[in-house]
Amino acid sequence: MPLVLTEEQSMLRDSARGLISDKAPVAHLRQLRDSRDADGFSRALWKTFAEMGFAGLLVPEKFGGSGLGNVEAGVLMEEIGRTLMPSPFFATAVLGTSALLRGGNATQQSAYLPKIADGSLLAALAVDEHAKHRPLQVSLQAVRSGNGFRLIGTKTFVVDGHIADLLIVAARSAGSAGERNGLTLFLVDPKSKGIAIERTAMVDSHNAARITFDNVEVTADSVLGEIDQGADLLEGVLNIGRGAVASEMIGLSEEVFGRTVTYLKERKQFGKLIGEFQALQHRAAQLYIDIEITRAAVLKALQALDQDAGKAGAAVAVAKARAGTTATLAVQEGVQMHGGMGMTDQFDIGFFMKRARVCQELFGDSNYHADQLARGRGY
Amino acid sequence: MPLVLTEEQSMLRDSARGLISDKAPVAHLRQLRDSRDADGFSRALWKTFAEMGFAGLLVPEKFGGSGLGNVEAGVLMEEIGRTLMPSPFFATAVLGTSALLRGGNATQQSAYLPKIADGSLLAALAVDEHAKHRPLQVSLQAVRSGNGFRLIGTKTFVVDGHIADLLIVAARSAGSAGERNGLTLFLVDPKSKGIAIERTAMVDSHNAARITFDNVEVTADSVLGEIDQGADLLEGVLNIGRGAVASEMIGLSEEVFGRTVTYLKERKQFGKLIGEFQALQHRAAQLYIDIEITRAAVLKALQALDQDAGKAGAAVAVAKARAGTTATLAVQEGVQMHGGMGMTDQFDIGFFMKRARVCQELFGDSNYHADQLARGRGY
Amino acid sequence: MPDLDQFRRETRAWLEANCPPEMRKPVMRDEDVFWGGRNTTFVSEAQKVWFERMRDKGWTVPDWPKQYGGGGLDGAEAKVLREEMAAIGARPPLSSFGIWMLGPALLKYGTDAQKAEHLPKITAGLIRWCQGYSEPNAGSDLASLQTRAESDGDDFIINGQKIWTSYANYADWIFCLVRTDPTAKKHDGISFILFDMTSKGVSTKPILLISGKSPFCETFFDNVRVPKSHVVGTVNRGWDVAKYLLQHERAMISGLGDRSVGRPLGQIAADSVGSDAQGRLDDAMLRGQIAAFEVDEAALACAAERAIDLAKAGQGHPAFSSAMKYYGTELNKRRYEILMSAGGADALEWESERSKQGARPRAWLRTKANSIEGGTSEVMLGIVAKRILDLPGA
Amino acid sequence: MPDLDQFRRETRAWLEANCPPEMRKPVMRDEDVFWGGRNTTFVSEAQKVWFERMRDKGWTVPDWPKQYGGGGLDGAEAKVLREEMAAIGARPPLSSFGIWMLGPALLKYGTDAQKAEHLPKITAGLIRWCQGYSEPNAGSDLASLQTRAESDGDDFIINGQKIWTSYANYADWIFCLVRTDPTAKKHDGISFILFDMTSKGVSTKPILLISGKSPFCETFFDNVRVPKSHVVGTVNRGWDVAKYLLQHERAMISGLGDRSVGRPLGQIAADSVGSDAQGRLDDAMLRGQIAAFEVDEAALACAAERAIDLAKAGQGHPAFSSAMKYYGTELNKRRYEILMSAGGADALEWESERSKQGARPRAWLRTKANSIEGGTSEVMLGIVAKRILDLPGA
Repeated sequence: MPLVLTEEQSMLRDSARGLISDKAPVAHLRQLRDSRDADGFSRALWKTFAEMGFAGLLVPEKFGGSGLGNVEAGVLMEEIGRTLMPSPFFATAVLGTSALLRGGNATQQSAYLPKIADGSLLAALAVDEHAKHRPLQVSLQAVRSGNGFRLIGTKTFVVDGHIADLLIVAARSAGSAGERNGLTLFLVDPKSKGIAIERTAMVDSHNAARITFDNVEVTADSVLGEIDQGADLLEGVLNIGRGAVASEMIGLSEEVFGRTVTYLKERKQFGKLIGEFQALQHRAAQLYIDIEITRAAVLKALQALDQDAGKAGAAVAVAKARAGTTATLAVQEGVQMHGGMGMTDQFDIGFFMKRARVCQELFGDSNYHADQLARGRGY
Repeated sequence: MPLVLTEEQSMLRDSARGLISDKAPVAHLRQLRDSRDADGFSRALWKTFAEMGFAGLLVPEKFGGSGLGNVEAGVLMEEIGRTLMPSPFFATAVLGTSALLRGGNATQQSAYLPKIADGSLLAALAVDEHAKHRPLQVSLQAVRSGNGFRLIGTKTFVVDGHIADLLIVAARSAGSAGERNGLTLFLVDPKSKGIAIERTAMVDSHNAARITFDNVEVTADSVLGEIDQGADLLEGVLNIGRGAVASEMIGLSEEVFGRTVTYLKERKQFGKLIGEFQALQHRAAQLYIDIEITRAAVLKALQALDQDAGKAGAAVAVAKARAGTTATLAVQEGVQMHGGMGMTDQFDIGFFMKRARVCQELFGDSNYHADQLARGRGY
Repeated sequence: MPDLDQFRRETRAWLEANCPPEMRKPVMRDEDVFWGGRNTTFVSEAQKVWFERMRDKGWTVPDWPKQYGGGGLDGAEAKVLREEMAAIGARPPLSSFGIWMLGPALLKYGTDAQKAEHLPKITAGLIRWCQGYSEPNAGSDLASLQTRAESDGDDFIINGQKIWTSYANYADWIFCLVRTDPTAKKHDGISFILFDMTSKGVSTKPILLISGKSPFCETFFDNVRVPKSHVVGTVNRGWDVAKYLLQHERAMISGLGDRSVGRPLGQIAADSVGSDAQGRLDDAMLRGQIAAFEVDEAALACAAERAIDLAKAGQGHPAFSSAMKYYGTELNKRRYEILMSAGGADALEWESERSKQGARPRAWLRTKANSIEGGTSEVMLGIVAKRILDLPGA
Repeated sequence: MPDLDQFRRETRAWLEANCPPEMRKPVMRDEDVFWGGRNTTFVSEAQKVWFERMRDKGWTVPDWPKQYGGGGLDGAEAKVLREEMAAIGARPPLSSFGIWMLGPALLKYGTDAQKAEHLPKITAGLIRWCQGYSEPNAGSDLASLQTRAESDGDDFIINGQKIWTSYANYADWIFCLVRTDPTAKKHDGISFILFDMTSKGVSTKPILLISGKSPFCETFFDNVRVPKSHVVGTVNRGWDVAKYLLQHERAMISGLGDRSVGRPLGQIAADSVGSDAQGRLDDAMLRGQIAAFEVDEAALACAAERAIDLAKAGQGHPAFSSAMKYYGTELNKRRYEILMSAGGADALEWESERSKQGARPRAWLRTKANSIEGGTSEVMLGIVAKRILDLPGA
């Protein structure tokens, strides 16, 4: 498959870019932050997303969705990355949909997927429990209780956790932290008794929550996929999420880079445009090359996910690792080349730096994914 | 103690520089290489070194030496690094002397130290057995045999191994590879039965050998230090050696850098001196800063060795790690900035690149010493 | 050096007896730093006691002359005092741009009257100073500044705008670069002048940074009247003073990393990442990055020590502070990138009590200014290329 | 694409049937590369058979027109052939600067007569070419070249010196940049001309490199007479041809890393460094460096694939080959630094049988030229800054 967008994908990009740059420029995030918005995103805009078929982008047509794939989701994420738009797209349209599609039975799929597609249901995936992303370290307990389970433990860094209508929770039903066997995913109503959700204000002003499960009762029907055998399902969903985050970082990197190059062509010091200074030219060229190479790796990963998500692990690791280092470099150079102005809250560039940090951490940072690649290659 | 050379040390530097730049410029190494010299160094020059008190620099005055310290040895090594002079100074005057001083009994010291000081005895320290430097991994066996031992095994990367009159061999008399306990150092006559010495031609045209010990009989008198308790002695001698190699790398780095800056001021391309290009200016400035910082770390380590070699481990690790990365950067930038000419054998710059690679590897590379620092700091 | 040994023993004993235990803990919050000034208050009795005892000994600025309230120590003694303070973790009793920047410039360029007027108030923490250097269009290219001072009898009338004035909203006085001859060439025609921030026509506006804090201000001068006697050095030769002062600023900024003494980074990281069976950090990649960082950090500390010793020996290069400023600030940025990586998701929280109101990410974002303020990294490299390496056209 | 699937099946079957087992092993020695030319010999029967079979199929250059001995494959088919050859590890049957560089330039700028004369001899491996571009004072600044060609009736008389002429001592013909109008501006007045290396007045002198090998020569022209009909493109417009050809050269050099396919670097390292109980490389720092490298290497392979696809889709930027050349060569240098580190003391041996006559350190040293030859990394970054980013004054 050629490593370029098809005509349809390019059209999707253009329409998404039109909508997002119009309705949700960086000022949109700034406004939500400054007003301390309770939701942290715009419900009206999410409705528009649903109407345009974006909320159900990955949902099959029979459930009222657009039936598109990970490359198209990546196109959307990239545009989201350009303006840092806070949106349930990642947690609901990408993670929630993928989890249900890959692990859900017919009942579960028909109960939730149409609602995701029409924008009426928001989802959140709860995996991490510690500072660093280590999915096999899950130790939130799922204790058998009658026909169902009781969930006991705490999740952190749950994107959209405080606005979700449906929680997808990775729990340990057997084995111990670190083991592949014994993981189970559960569909949980966030209003269940025993659940306490604390929204955590994050450096990037995007949504995240810490959720405590105090003997939360769930039925056997709420199991997503196979009991104790959830590791593969979880890994598949995480890889899809990693591809999406990598796409967001590409959009973010390109936008920061574009703004920086523009600034290099405008700002004068020592009687010259600062873009005339060769040292900055070379650094800008290096960053451009870095972004282009990462873009190729990300597109490769998205195509691999569409082809066979089970075999896409290495391509995803490469993409997420590269996207993390590229975005970090892009925002560092962006702030430095903007000089003092780049340090002010009034300039948008700091928002990109903050978001890049969170994206780097989300579902494994560059170190994590380089390590995964090494393990996969047997060294 | 101020981190600057004393007046005496500066005078020592000046006299060493005078001698070495006069008698052993890079052309000296080139000539030895091209003539495939059997010794790989100049015995005449070593005699001069002895006459000037350099061979016995670390040897106490009562044994006919100069009674100086590691800072002074570093001064010499730095000058050696500037011209890449092949010399027994490192293996004999630094390693051999230090091993005898720190581990030798009165008989051993008076047998060997005067000969080292007068230039009539050359020594070599045999430690490594594998591709990477891992001193505790020593597994050359010292099997008890009557009152003495039999040595069985192979050593590699023995600097000056093929010209030495005295081998100092690290062997395992107890325990197994990796253990601290059970190491013993032996003084061995290279002409002993069962020893096979293969000179290995190295990338840097300096001396090294691979030595096989096939049931070599040694007496109990040949033990240097305590039986089984040689790890501390070995580590102390290695640290002194590391400080010396770091000094050589500083001299090498400064020399390459100096030659490169000179070239930047001479070579024209695009109608300008290439030193006018800002991108090269910034890289040159970064390299200058890197060298200066490393120089301070190396001097600190040498002073620490003189103060209390047993406590100098961390300072030495920092110095050797930094010297390795600095020299690597210096030779890489040197070749790149010299363009095609830097790639030719006719230009000296390649000799520096080759020697830097060997120094990086000698007694632990930058990775090894960063790892040591981390272990020492408990993480 | 028996005298120095005795000085060390006495100093150690005095510090032990006089430094309150609370003042031996690392500074964790902005309020823990005592800046002095007209409107200052102490946050604790311990802070007050420690400051007053050190002030009375002249040790707010140990190496300034005693006649100005300094300690009159020589370089070796001052080093001993620093070492002994570090040994017990004693906090600096007073932080002050008067000490770090203006003071050295006044000692070199000020008149006797200026020294007598200003230095004692600095050592005693009575007046808090700020620095009026950068302007919106004069950042890296500082010498293109436009704030003008027009002669009016014995006074100058100052109009213009400064930016990045540290804590201007808390400062009592400002040392300021102004253009006194608009017809002169760029670096000429600039003067270095002092005035009271309560002067009519001075106003400040804090700048909100990406860290969510406002340590800097925009500062506006609208017909501010200042006596000509407040010029330091020669009128129109203020650039000399400015350059001299910038070297001190750079030396100070390069030492930023030293402030956060305490546990090695690798041990801090172990708190969040955990350790493996051999006691090594349970993230081998991160461990490697930390170890490489600590090698460089240790080497930088050696270089800082050596820079002082070289200067004492008369072998220092005057532009070397630019080299140290470059390396120190880049290293400090790297330190905080590693801290953020080590902290993972926990280090992304911005407001919670748990995260001490996002102390770590805010500090991380603050470090991004290190390589901009006081001369950008690019300017520092240019200075090294030109003044030390003598590269053509640099 | 059912046709392409069929083509793949047929290709696989043909390769399986026709590629000798010896030709499916990685190239380990210089002699294993077959360069063709008048004086060439095959080092093995397998090499000969493989070359002849591929030549007869037109697959020494699969995507050139059949009339010139090429395979006439379209882009998609050529990609399939590459993939299927890679799948069995098949060696290239013929390596040639005629294929990589001159051919594309001739196809675009050559006359029908020139194509008919030269291309079939390239595809059939009959003539080995070398490139006369750089001169001692025209390295990065190639357009300042001074070798002159003076008109003499129907001929040019060529005088001057070239440097870095790859394998000039083995080459049959040269494609060469010469100055045909010394009065024109720098980039004008240059012509691109072809001539036989056995012409009277041509001499070569190998340059000994730091790797101890001599893949390059100095090449001297002393009144060499060349018919004017040997100019490719327009006289005095040779810079256009040169630039076009350089793009191909850069694209080729950027792919250098691909040649050393086979085991991941981490596994190679494990040979000398060993593995721990969990199967991880027993040098955590080195392992981290290798993993980071392999991430970048995998990403570069994606970018190379995408560059071809973008070009096919008409979306490629003509200067992008400079970006790839920069990154590919820097990465290849990094690869060999890691290989040297992994090899430790073993990789320092220069002559022994054990070390295959120092194969690794010699290859390592050779890579240092990657970022110089075909346009330095600095020149590549300048091209990106100017032509892609449109930065002022670049």
